[in-house]
Amino acid sequence: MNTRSTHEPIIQMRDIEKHFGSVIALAGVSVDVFPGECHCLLGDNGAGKSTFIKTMSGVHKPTHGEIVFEGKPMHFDDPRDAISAGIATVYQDLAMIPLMSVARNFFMGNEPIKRIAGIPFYDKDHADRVTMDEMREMGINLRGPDQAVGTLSGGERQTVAIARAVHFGAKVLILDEPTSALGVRQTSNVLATIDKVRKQNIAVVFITHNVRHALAVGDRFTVLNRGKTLGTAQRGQITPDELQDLMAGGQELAELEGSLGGTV
Amino acid sequence: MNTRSTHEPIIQMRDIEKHFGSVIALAGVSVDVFPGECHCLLGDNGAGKSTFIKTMSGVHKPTHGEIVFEGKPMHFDDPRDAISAGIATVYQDLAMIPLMSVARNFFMGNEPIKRIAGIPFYDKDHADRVTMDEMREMGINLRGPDQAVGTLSGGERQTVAIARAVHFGAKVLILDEPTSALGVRQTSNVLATIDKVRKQNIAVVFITHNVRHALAVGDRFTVLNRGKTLGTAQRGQITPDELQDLMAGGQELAELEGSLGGTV
Amino acid sequence: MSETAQVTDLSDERIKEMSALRRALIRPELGGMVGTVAVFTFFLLFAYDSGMFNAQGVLNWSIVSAQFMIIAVGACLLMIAGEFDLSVGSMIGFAGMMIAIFSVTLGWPTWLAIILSFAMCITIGAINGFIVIRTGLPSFIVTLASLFILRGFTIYFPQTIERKTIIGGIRDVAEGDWLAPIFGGKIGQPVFQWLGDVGVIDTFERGTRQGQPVVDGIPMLIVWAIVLVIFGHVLLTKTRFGNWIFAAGGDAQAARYVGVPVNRVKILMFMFTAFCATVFATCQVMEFGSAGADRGLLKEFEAIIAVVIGGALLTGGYGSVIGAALGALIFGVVQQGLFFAGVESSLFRVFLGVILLFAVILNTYIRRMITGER
Amino acid sequence: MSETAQVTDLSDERIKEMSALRRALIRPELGGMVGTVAVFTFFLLFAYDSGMFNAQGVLNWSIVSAQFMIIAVGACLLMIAGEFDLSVGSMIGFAGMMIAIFSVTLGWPTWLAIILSFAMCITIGAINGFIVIRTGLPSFIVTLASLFILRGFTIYFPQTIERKTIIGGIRDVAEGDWLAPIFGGKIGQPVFQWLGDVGVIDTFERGTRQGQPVVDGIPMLIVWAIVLVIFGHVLLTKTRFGNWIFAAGGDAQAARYVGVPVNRVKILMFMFTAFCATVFATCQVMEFGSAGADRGLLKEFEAIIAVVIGGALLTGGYGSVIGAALGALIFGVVQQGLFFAGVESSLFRVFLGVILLFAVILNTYIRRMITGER
Amino acid sequence: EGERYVLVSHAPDSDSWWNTIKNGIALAGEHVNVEVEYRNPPTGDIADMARIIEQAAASAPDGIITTLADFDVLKGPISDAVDQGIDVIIMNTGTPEQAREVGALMYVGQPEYDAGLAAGRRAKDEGVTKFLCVNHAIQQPTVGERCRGYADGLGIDLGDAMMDSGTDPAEIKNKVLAYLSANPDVDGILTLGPVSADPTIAALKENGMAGDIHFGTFDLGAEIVQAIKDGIINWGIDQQPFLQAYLPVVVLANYDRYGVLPGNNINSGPGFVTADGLEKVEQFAGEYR
Ligand SMILES: Nc1ncnc2c1ncn2[C@@H]1O[C@H](COP(=O)(O)OP(=O)(O)OP(=O)(O)O)[C@@H](O)[C@H]1O
Ligand SMILES: Nc1ncnc2c1ncn2[C@@H]1O[C@H](COP(=O)(O)OP(=O)(O)OP(=O)(O)O)[C@@H](O)[C@H]1O
Ligand SMILES: [Mg+2]
Ligand SMILES: [Mg+2]
Repeated sequence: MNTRSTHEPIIQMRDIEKHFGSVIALAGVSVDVFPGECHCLLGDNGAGKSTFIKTMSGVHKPTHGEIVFEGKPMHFDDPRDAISAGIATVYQDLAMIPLMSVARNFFMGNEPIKRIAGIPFYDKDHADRVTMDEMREMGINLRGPDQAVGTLSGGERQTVAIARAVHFGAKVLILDEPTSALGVRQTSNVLATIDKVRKQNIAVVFITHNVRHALAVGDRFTVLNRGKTLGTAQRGQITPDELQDLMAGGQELAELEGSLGGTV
Repeated sequence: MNTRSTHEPIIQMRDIEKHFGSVIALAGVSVDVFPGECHCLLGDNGAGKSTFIKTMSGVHKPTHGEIVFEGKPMHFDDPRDAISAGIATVYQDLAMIPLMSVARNFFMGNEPIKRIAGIPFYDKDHADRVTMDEMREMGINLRGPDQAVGTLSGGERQTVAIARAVHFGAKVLILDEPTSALGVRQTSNVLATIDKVRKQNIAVVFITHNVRHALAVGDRFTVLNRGKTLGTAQRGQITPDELQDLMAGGQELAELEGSLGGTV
Repeated sequence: MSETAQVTDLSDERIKEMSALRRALIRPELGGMVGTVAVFTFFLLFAYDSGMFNAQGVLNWSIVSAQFMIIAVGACLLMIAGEFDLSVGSMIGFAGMMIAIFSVTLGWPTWLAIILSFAMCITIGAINGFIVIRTGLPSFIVTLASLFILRGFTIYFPQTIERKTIIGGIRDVAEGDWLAPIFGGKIGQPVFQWLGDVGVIDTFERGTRQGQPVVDGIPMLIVWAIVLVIFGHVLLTKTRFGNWIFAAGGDAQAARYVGVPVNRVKILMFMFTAFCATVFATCQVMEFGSAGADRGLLKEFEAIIAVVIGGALLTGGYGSVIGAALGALIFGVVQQGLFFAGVESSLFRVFLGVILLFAVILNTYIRRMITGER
Repeated sequence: MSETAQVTDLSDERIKEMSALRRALIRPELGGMVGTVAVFTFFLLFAYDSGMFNAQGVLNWSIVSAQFMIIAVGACLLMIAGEFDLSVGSMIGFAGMMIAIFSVTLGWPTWLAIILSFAMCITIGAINGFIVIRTGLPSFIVTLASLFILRGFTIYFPQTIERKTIIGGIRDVAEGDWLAPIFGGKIGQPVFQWLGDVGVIDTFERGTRQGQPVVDGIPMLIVWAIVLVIFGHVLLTKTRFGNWIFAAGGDAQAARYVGVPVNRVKILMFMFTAFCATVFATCQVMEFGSAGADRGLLKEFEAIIAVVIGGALLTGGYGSVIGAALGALIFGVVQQGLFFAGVESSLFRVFLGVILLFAVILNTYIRRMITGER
Repeated sequence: EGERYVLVSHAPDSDSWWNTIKNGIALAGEHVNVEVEYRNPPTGDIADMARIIEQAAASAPDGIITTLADFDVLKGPISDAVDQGIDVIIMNTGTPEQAREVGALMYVGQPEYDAGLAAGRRAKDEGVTKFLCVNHAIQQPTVGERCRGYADGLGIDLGDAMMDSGTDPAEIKNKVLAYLSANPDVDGILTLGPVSADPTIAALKENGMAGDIHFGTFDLGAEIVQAIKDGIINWGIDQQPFLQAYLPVVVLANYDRYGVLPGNNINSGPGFVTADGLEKVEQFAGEYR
């Protein structure tokens, strides 16, 4: 798998800084992401993971630093730009609109168009058909394409969101803590999906708190801490415990391990 | 630790059923909780964990079944009843009110009273002092008791919520997925807190998806599946893998392990 | 994979299946439909021979309903997009007054006056939207402010310029204008003449128009209402932009993240609402020939009520233009029908309140069934 | 543990420290205070010698502000509890009319009429609250329905019973009643007589009351306003119940889970709002001796505006009674001050809209600084 | 026997002056044994009123009695009704000429502007030089005409003398107080009906100008009558709404039954009610006066 890293990186984040008023959320972070690899972004709460990927996907403009996409410097003014460049993102909670149907959610922002008398209409038949197919492929059997997303479980929603991103030909798929609210079965489902996506030569950026989830699918691991990167490690170059230590900062964990039996 | 289980259970849930309209969320679940033990409730999304603990804490009335608290059958009409009986609950997301100050949140529903001319006033000094002390004890250094909860991080909020429950002399402390959104450091914090609380002979009911978190602090483990219990295991009687299997249902996981390297 | 699929299947088994009939019935418009049927049944029983259902009577409540529909379409789309506009009523007064001032006081051609008023009002709508978007304030507050500001100017301008709060004579200056008939004219006169001749419709018995049918055409107001309802319905359900409207109201942040231009959608909807209000005002001014400072009072509430009776969710993300149109129809029929039925007019408000309450309760129930909301 | 504490300390280092002065200044009422200062500065500059700031002038705008304050206190607490009430205006009309019907038409003692009206209105408030709680509908819709229903009855009752919509003569029947002066009387007459005698206050120079001071007492209306503001402020900030009000509005579900009786809090706040509206109505009826069906029109908006100018959050969970009182003061001073300053009176609405807009923007900024909201 | 007449007014629901009208038609209906109905636009929107006239015409009554609050707006619907064979009488607002133009049988009422003009002329004779007109219905164009007429009668410019007072009595009272204190040279007040007159009386009592300042008002009510008696109000202009309601019904009934019709319009006002001979007025103020 590591052979992929020898390719040209699809996206390079160079020395990204992001300030919110007086809060310094990112203090110079550089990360390269390669096609076909799953790049895990780890770090504690407030480390700046979400902020980092939001600059990557055009939600935030970096205060300082450069984004190079497929070799060319890019300036994303809003998420649409990033999406049309091929960067799809599944956000922490805000993936779906509960009151809307699955099909409409699936195609939200990328609605298929059918021209009747030159007027562009929403192609409902196509949208419904594609949605049903894609969902079945992901293992979700909908009652119908008109079923509201509000009736799906959390894992099902994450799966829909990932399926959507892949379907629209993303070259980079960013997932912000897709597994944090999920049960074992649904987590496996999401991890398996990531694995599948990666094999289609798509770059995956996977944010998680869970070292084991990261190790299950990750090719490379970047740990963020308080707005700075602690470096990137290749798969196989790092043990779970080292990664855990890197995320938490050593001593403290040792202290806890004593009383809790080392199984955190 | 297991010796504690020989005591009388502080709360017995007997054959609890709960229906929401046509949805059967719980189909007869029985669980005993003993003082001073950490009872872990595990299960997949939608298994009914939240519903189960909500019947325990008076939010839902069971459709069928009995709750025996300290040997006497109880009927909780609303959360106030359960709280005054000594059952404190920290809910999945809804622990705190962001716009209110930490001190007011801490004492919400249990405001200290100071009588001036017979009129009961909110004792702000006392509330502020206690809050600052308790927070310092938990390792959270507030800017002041008037700091809004909205400015705290997720882990800090969970900690405040737990501290609050313990402070008000809960006999049973219920935690619904307190660690799911937390980073390693904050997770350790919460687990350490659970450990501390348990040692004060308080019964802790700890809901989680994460087998490792459960094993770190749990004394007994109950797995829910599709509204039914799959039985309760003592600490030491079950390995992590068995527990994982129990939660997910065996075959499927095996299938995934092949491709993902067994680290889920 | 089949394994997982099976699991999800099981998951559905925990929920009772819905019959096909029930599923076909349960649509956002259901509440509006039920209400419409109920209202018509009621008045057919209690006001059948009062003239409510002769040609003239039908035209009467149709016009009133059409008026409500015009503003309800705008309010509905805006509400689905997650905002609402309390300044609709003031905008109606303002637009009419501007047309009057431009065309009568300043003596400009009517078409220019109309176009300028449209431009001004749509701009004001855009400003409303822009302030809402930029400050993040609730639209309730922002448009409440414009309610007062616009009404203030609507009284101030004519009073300073003309020393009265009503400006008449617009019909005279609009004589021969090419744009005015699109708002104030009628269509279908030959058909109605024929209907009158064969006796289906009563004819005038005396005066200059003796022999002509009492209803001599369909006012453009009704045409505008129908056109706007169809446009709104198609836009909402059949286009990409319609999907964006739902998305913007359902969860603006989520929509923004997948690339929906939420700000643009919301501002456009504010502009469309202003457009609808201006259509209303222009039709009124062209039909009646005068603009008054009190025009449009409380129309913002009437629009919101019609939309809510029609099944839209006040907080956005859910609703239907057809439903809103039915809500407007119910509103208009009840308002005029009570007159036909001879009910004391002050009780109209009581009826309105009660209908509103029942309609939203029914709609909430229907919506929960559709969306599986809890 | 010390380790963890240090970590949190570090976390705070990522945020700039606030100076003590700045922290002391930043309170929910700040916007209201700034506004009050601005408004008074403005009028001191432009209307100083118009009589706005002599005894009579001060009383003048104080009474108007006091009226707004009475309803603003209720609206403020209700808004903080997460709901709002559009039926306040109709409730004012209804309460006054009930007092008139009971005391004049039915001839019951005035105290009984007042008490009965209070009981009825508070019950209606409770019903509003109950419907909101039970159906989960937005209070906007529910109270919009009661706005119409109450206004309808306020017109219908007197019209059917008395054949008129203004019922007068209440002052005569209230003569000698023990309860009426608590709403319609004045206090402090001796003090003002003395102030007049020593020349601090002007005395009448002509007419029937020559020699009496131009201001001869403080109307009970102002006393009620002050009492209600103090009561509301103490209740909100100094009692357990006040904490529950914040909690209910901040996040009803979270509050419910920790045992706050959210439903009771909300219903009580609806009842308190109704109480305030009835106080307003009773004072008005007792002062003017008549009840009209159009009383209280648009007062619901004015209450909401005062509260919002005062810094409360429309969506609940945040606000201050002192702020609302300042908002009412600003509202009253601007309204009256424009007359003193000789500004065309129809421009008042324009000013109101502009002030509202600026006030909320300022308040939003202040709130973000206080709560660290993003 | 049993003819049906509909009276359509332009007043919002709560306008108390129209109670006299309602009572007037009700009494006339009893007297001549016809069915009478009263209709009005709930918010006073004249465009809505046009719809109500159309609605009334659709219900095919024997006659319609209506105001001409805005000639432009109402011309169409009224002449349609006339052409349809419904007899129409114009009451209250409008002018005899306009009534003729829409084809009405006759006009019963008091043209607003003319009434204001008469009031202004009389006030001028009584020494008014600068005035305040308290308008509680600024958004309703018709009543404002009274202020314009009054100003023209006085021969001075209306300027900012017309006050947008709103309908809240305390606000009206205090606005009047504020205006008078900011403009001490005002020596005449005109109020446009009980809604603005009652609080203005209270205001004048409070600032001691009661009886001192010239005070005229339109329309009567219990408080106004009392104030005329007390010498606070110089005169009230009584347009005798009772007649405006009662007479058209009687005229229509007799026209329908016997084909008789008065040869002229009836000016029910302006009549100036002063302190002399107030008992009847006092007894029935607000109900039949
Ligand atoms: N819009 C914003 N305005 C101000 N501060 C912000 C904003 N967004 C994020 N921050 C701050 O930036 C820092 C990094 O936040 P971020 O959400 O990126 O962390 P994270 O690593 O995603 O944490 P988590 O694991 O909890 O999701 C935090 O201190 C946060 O408070
Ligand atoms: N108020 C409700 N009305 C209807 N159905 C409900 C309600 N609350 C829960 N359910 C249903 O009951 C089932 C159990 O839900 P519950 O929230 O208890 O699961 P959980 O084990 O807590 O899941 P998670 O791990 O995702 O929190 C689900 O199918 C859910 O859809
Ligand atoms: Mg994050
Ligand atoms: Mg749960």
